[in-house]
Amino acid sequence: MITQERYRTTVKELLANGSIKMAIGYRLGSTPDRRRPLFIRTSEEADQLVLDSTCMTNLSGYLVTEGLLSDEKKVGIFLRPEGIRSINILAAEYQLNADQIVIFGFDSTGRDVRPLDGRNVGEFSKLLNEIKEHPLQIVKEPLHWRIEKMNAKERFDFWQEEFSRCIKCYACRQACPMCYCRRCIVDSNQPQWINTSSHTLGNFEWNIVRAFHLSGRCVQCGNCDRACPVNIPLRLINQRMANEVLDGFDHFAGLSPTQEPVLASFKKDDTETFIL
Amino acid sequence: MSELKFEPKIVAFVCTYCTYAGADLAGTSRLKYAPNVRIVRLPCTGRISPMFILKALQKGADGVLVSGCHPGDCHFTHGNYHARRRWMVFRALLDFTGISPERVMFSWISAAEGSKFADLINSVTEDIRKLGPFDQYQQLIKETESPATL
Amino acid sequence: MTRILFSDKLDNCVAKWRSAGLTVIGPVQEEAISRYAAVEKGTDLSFGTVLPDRSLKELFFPQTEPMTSYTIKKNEIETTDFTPPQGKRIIFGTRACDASGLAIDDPLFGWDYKDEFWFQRRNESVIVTIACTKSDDFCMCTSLKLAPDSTKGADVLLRPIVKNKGWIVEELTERGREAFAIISEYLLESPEPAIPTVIVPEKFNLDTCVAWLQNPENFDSKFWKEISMRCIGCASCTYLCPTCHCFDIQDEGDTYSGIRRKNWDSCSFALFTMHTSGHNPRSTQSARWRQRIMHKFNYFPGKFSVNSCSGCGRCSRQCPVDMGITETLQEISKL
Amino acid sequence: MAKIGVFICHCGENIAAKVDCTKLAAAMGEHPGVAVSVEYKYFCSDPGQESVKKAIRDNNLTGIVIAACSPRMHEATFRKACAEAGLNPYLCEIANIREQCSWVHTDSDMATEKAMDITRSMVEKVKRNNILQPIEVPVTRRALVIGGGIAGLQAALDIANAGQEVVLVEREPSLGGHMAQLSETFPTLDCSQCIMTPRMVETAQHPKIRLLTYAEVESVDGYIGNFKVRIRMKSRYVDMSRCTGCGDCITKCPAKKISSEFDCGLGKRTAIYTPFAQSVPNMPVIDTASCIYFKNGKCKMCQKSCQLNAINFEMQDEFIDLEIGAIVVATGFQIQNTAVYGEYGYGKFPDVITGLQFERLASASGPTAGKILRPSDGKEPQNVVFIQCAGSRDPSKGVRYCSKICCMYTAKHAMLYAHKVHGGKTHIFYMDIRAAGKGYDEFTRRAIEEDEASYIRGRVSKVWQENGKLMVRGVDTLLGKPVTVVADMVVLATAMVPQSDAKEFAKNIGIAYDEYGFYNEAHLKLRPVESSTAGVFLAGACQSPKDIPDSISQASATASKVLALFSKEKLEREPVIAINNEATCAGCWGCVLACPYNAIEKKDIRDRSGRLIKQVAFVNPGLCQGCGTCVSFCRSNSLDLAGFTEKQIFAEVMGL
Repeated sequence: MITQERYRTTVKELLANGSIKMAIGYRLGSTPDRRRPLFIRTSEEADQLVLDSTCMTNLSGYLVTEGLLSDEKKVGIFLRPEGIRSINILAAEYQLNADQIVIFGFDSTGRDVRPLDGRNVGEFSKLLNEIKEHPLQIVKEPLHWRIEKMNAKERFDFWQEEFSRCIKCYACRQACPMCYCRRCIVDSNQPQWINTSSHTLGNFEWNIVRAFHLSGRCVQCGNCDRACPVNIPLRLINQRMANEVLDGFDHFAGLSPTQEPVLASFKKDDTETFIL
Repeated sequence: MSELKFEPKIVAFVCTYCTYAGADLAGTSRLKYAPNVRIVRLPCTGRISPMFILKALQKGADGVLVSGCHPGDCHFTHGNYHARRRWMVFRALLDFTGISPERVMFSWISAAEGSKFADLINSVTEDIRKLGPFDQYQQLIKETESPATL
Repeated sequence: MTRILFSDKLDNCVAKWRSAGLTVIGPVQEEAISRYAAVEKGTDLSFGTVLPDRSLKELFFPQTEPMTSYTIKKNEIETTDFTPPQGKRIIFGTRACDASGLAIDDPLFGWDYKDEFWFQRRNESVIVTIACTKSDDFCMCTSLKLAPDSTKGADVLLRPIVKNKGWIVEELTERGREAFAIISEYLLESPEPAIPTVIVPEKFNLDTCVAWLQNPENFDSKFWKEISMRCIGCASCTYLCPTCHCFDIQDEGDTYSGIRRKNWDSCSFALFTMHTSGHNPRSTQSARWRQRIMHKFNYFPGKFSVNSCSGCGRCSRQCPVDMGITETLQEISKL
Repeated sequence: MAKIGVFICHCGENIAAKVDCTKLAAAMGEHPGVAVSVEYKYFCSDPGQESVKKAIRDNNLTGIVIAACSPRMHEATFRKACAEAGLNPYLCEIANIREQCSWVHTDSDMATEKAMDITRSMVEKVKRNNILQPIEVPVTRRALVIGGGIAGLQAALDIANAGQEVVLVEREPSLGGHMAQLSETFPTLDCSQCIMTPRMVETAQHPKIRLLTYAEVESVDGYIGNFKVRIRMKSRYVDMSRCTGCGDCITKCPAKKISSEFDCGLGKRTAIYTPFAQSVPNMPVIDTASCIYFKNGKCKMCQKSCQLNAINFEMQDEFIDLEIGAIVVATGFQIQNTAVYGEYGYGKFPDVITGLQFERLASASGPTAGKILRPSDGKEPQNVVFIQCAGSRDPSKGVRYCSKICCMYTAKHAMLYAHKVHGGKTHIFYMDIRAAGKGYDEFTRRAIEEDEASYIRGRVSKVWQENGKLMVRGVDTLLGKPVTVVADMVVLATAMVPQSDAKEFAKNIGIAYDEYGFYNEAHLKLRPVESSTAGVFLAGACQSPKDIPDSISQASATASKVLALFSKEKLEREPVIAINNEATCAGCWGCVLACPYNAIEKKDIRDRSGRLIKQVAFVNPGLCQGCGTCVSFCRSNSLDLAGFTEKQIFAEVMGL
C-alpha cells in the first residue's frame, strides 16, 4: 500500500510538471482478483492506480503502440524486472528510444510489493545482472518433471496434444511485447510458410516458429501463458529456449539496451558439437 | 500384401559453394550412395531458414539434413556462423517438442569432401531407416486431410 | 407430475443413445480446459462448471473445416468436395446461452446461401439445455433479454433437481421428443421440485445501449478509443464467442494439390480488413472493437432482428486485458 | 499461365544409362504448366542448344529446366542460350541429374524416381522465377589510397600509371611511412631511402595523383563505385602554395629539443619541421604542442624568417569532399609498445632499444649518421644482443601471431653491425628462424656464417645492469642450460601490431577487422586483397604483418582490382541480391547486424508533408553479395533474395 501511494504521488508530480505525458499502470479489474491496464493522463486517473502482487501483466507492449512515442514526449510505465528487460530488448531492436521511457519499477514477494530504484532503464543494469547471475529458483511444476522423463516420441505426443487445443486466436502473439512485427510471418502468404488453419499441424508450426522467433528475446514475463485461453503451457517452451541461449551463448535476454540480438550475431567459437 | 521395404525420404538443404560442390565431387568421383536424398541448393547456409525444415517434414521427409561450409570457409565469410547459431537453437526447440535430433541433422561438408558427403548420406539413410518412418508427423499431415470430426 | 431423469441413470442413457447410433456429446472437464466433447460414459460428463471454457459453436462451425480437395492437372483442376459429416448426435448439457447462440447464427448461415456444413450438423443434433443454477461475475444472459433457462435453440430443457439427483425433463421439439423416446425407460414420473434457476443480475440496459449505438453521431465518439485503449487485438473473445461466425476461405497444400478450407477469422485482427493495396479501412484497434460491438448490437439485429450475443460472458472471462462486451455496454449505459 | 520447357539431357550414356530419360520426359510432359518435355543426347552441344532456343521461340516458353549435369557446369551456357532466344536468362534452372543422380546411384528405378523429383521440383521453382536484370552501378573512376607508405605509393602509382585518377591521403606531414625510416633492406642490403625516395617524388609529381599529406579520412559514405569521402586537411600553419621548402624557418626555430618521431626518439627536431630531410612534400608543419608561440603567444621566429609569408598562425583545418569509386586502405602498422616487457628493461636502460631504433642508428641519414653508437654515452657497443619475438608468438604478454619480418631484420641488423663495428660480437636469442622467401634463408645463413652472428635458441628471462654493462639472462635450449651474455646494447625485435586507431578507423570506413585490429580480407584464400566491403581493398601491413615485397605485391594486386573496376563506366553485378518489403519491415535492424557486407542501410519513410513515419531496411544493390543471411533472420519475412526467393524455395520443397 505504501508503494502504491508513493507511486500515485510520483506519477501525479511527473504529470503535473510535464515530465511525462502518460503513465501506464494497473487498476482494479472486473473481479476482485483481476487487474487491468490503466492509462494515466490526469491526477484523477492516477488515483485509480493499483499496485499489488497481483499486477502481473507485462505492460511494455503498449509502448510500441503506433504513434504513442512519436512526439518524443516521455511515458511512464510500471514494470517488474521482466518488463524492464523487455524495454531493453525493444530499445536494442530500435522499437523505442529508452530515454523516452520513465520506469516505475516494482517487484513482489508473496503479497509484499516493493519499489525498484531507478527511472531510466540504464539504472537497472546492476539489478538485471544480479538476476542473470542468480536466477530466481524457478519452482519446477509437475509438468516440468513429466516432460523431463519423456522420450522424444512421448514429448511429441505431449506437445501435439497441447497444440491440438490451440485455436489460433494469437492471444500469445498479441500479448507479447516482443511480437511487434508489422506483419507476422503467419500472416505472410506468399508463400504461406505456416499453415494458417488451426489443425494440429498448423498449430504446431505456428507455436514452434513463435518460440523460435522469441529465442534469446523472451524474458519469461508470462504474458503469453496467461493470455492463452486454452491453457497451452507456453512458458515451458520459452523457458527451455531461454536456458538454451544462456547456456549456449551466455545470452540473458534484455540485459542492456545495446545488447546484440543473439541470433543476428555470432562468435567464431560458438559450440558446434552437434554438427556432423 | 508383400512386405514393402521402408525407403526413407531425406531432404538436404545445402549451400552451393561447399556442400553442393562436395556432392558434385562425389558424382565426378563416381562414388555410390543411397538414392534417398533430395538436395535443395541455396547460396549459403545463412539463407536456410527453419521454415524450410518444417516444410520438408510436411512433404513427408523422414529426415532432414542441413549442410554447408566448414567454419572459416564460408564464401560469404560468415553466413555459416549465423546459421550455426540458428541451428543450435532450432534443434533444441525441435528436440524439446519431440522431433528427435536424429531426424534433423547438421553437417559441414566442403567442396573437397565428396567422400564425406557420400558416406554421410549413406549413414544418415541407414540411421533413418533404423528409426523408421516419421509416423507421428505423417499422422499430423493425414489429420489435415480428413474432414472435421463430430 | 413431471418426468425426471435421475443422474444415476445417465450412464444407461448414454449407452442407450450410443447403441441407437447417436454420438453423445456434453461438457467435459479436461486437464487444461473444459469444453463440449464426445463421451462414452455418462460419468465422463461434468456439470460442475458454470460454463465450459469453449463454446458450443465449434461443434457446428469448427475452427478449420476442409471443403474441397483439389489437384492441378496438366489441363484441368480436379476437385473433390468434402461432404458435411453424417450421423446423429445428442448434445447433452449445453447452457442456455450456448444453445441460444446456435439459434442466433441460424439465419446468418442460411439467409442466402445455405451453409450445408452448418445445417447438416444442426439438423442432425439434438440440443439438450440444462438450466443454470449457478452463475459467475461474467454471466449476462438476462441483460440480453435471455435467461438461464432460455429454451432458445434447445430441443429439450432440463431443470436440475435438489442434490444434483437429476433433472426435470421438458421436451420442446419433435427432435427432442424422439431422442428422449429412446431413453424413455429411464424417465420417471416424480414430484421432485426443481432447484430455482439462478438469478443473473442485469448489468446494463440493452435498449439504452442499442439506441446509443444506432445514433450515427456516436460512430465517431471518442468513447471508442477510450474503451478499447488496452485491447491487444487478439481473437480470444471472438473465437470463444458462441455467436461470432466470421470465416476465411484458404487454400492450403503444396504447389499442385491441396485443400480448400473454411477457417475462423476475427474482426479483431488488423489483417481482417487489410486491402491488397495496403490500405486498411479499420486501421485502429478502436475501430475494430467498435465494429465488433456495432455488428453484434446494431448491424446484425438490423438484418436478422436478433442481437448477435447470447450473454455467455466468455469474451470478458477470457480476455487477457480484462475487457469485454459487459464493460463496454455498461459504459455505454452510463453515457 | 506458365509454359515451361523441360530438356532432358542423356549426356551420352552418362545419364541415360541409369536414368530412364524417356520415362522422365513423359512424366514431365504430364506435369501442369509444362509445355515441352523432350530428351536429347547432348543439350550442351551446338545443335542441342539450338534445339533449346528453337523450342523457346516456337512455344513462347516462360521458363526452362535443363535436366542435365550440375549447374556449376553449364548453368552459364544455358542461361546464355536463353538470352539468345529472347528469354530472360534467369528464367532458366538446372536439374542436376548427373553428378547428384545418375553417377552416384546403382539402382536404375530409384535413380529415375529421384531424377523425377529433382526435375519436378526445379519445374515448380522455375515457374516462380522472376525476370532479373544485371545490376548496373555507375562507377566514379577515381581511387582513394589511404596511407603513403610503400604499399600506398605502389598502389597509387600503379593505378595512376594506368591513366586513372588517384587521391593519396597521408596523415603524416610526409610520404614514406615506415620504409623511409629503414637503413638497408633485406635480403639485398640496398639502401631503403635510395629505392624509396624516387617513388615518393614520382608520386608527388604524377599528373594523375592528387597528394594530400597531413590529412585524414574523416568519413566514408556510399558504396562501391560511389563513395562519398570527406578528408580533413589538418592545418600545417604553412601555406603550401607559397612555401618553397627553403628551410629558413626550421633553422630559426628556437624550440630545438623536441624528440623526433621519425628517429624514434634518438634524434631531435624543431617545432616547425619536416620529418626528415627527404620529406615529400618538402614543406614543414608546425607542431603546435611544442611551438613556443602556440604555448606562450610569443615568438613567431619562423614567420619573421619566412621571406615568402608562408607562415599563417590562423590557419584552420579544412575539409575536402570527394567522389570516389574505389578505396585502397594501406594504413600500415606500428610496433608494439615494449613497455609490457618490464624484464627487458626497455625504457629503464637507455641501451635497450627496438629494432626500429636500430634502423635509425644504422641509417646514413639517421641521428648518428649511420654509426652504431649507443644512446647512453655515444660509444660504439662491442657486444650486442638481439632478442627475437619480443612480443610476437607470445600469447601471455604479446600477440599470438608471428610478426613475420623480425627474423629477417634481426639477421640484417647483425650483418650491418658486423660491417660497421669490426670485431663487434653479436648474440641473437631466437625461438625459430623463419626465413621463407626468395633469398631469405641464404641471407640468414650469411649472417651466421660470414658475419659470425651467434644464434642462441631460447628466450630471455631478464636484462639488468651490472657495472655499466647490460646482463642478458636467457636459456640455451639446445644446450639445455641457462646462459648470461654481457652486452653493451640490447635490440628488441618488437611485434608488428595494427595502428592504435585501426579499429576505430575500420568502423569509420565500414570494413571488418580481426581480434587484433588487422583488417579482414573478404576471403582469406580467394579474395585476399578485398575487404569485406565491396570496393574497398587492402594493401600492406594493415591486413597482417608483411615485408616490403609482400606489401608491394599486394598493393599492385589492389591496383589491378581497382583498374578492373574502373575498366567500365558501369559495374555489372549478378542480380542475386536481397530486397526488402518496406511496408512490412519493422526496422529491428537484425539484418544490419547479420549482413557480412554492411550492405543494409536504414532508410527513412516519410509522409507527403515530410514527416518521418518510420525507418526501414534498405539493401544497397552495390554492396549486397546475395548470401541471404539477412533473409532467414528476418522474422517478418520482409526480406527476400532474388533468384532464391521464399516463393521459389517453397515451391521447390513442395515439388519434391
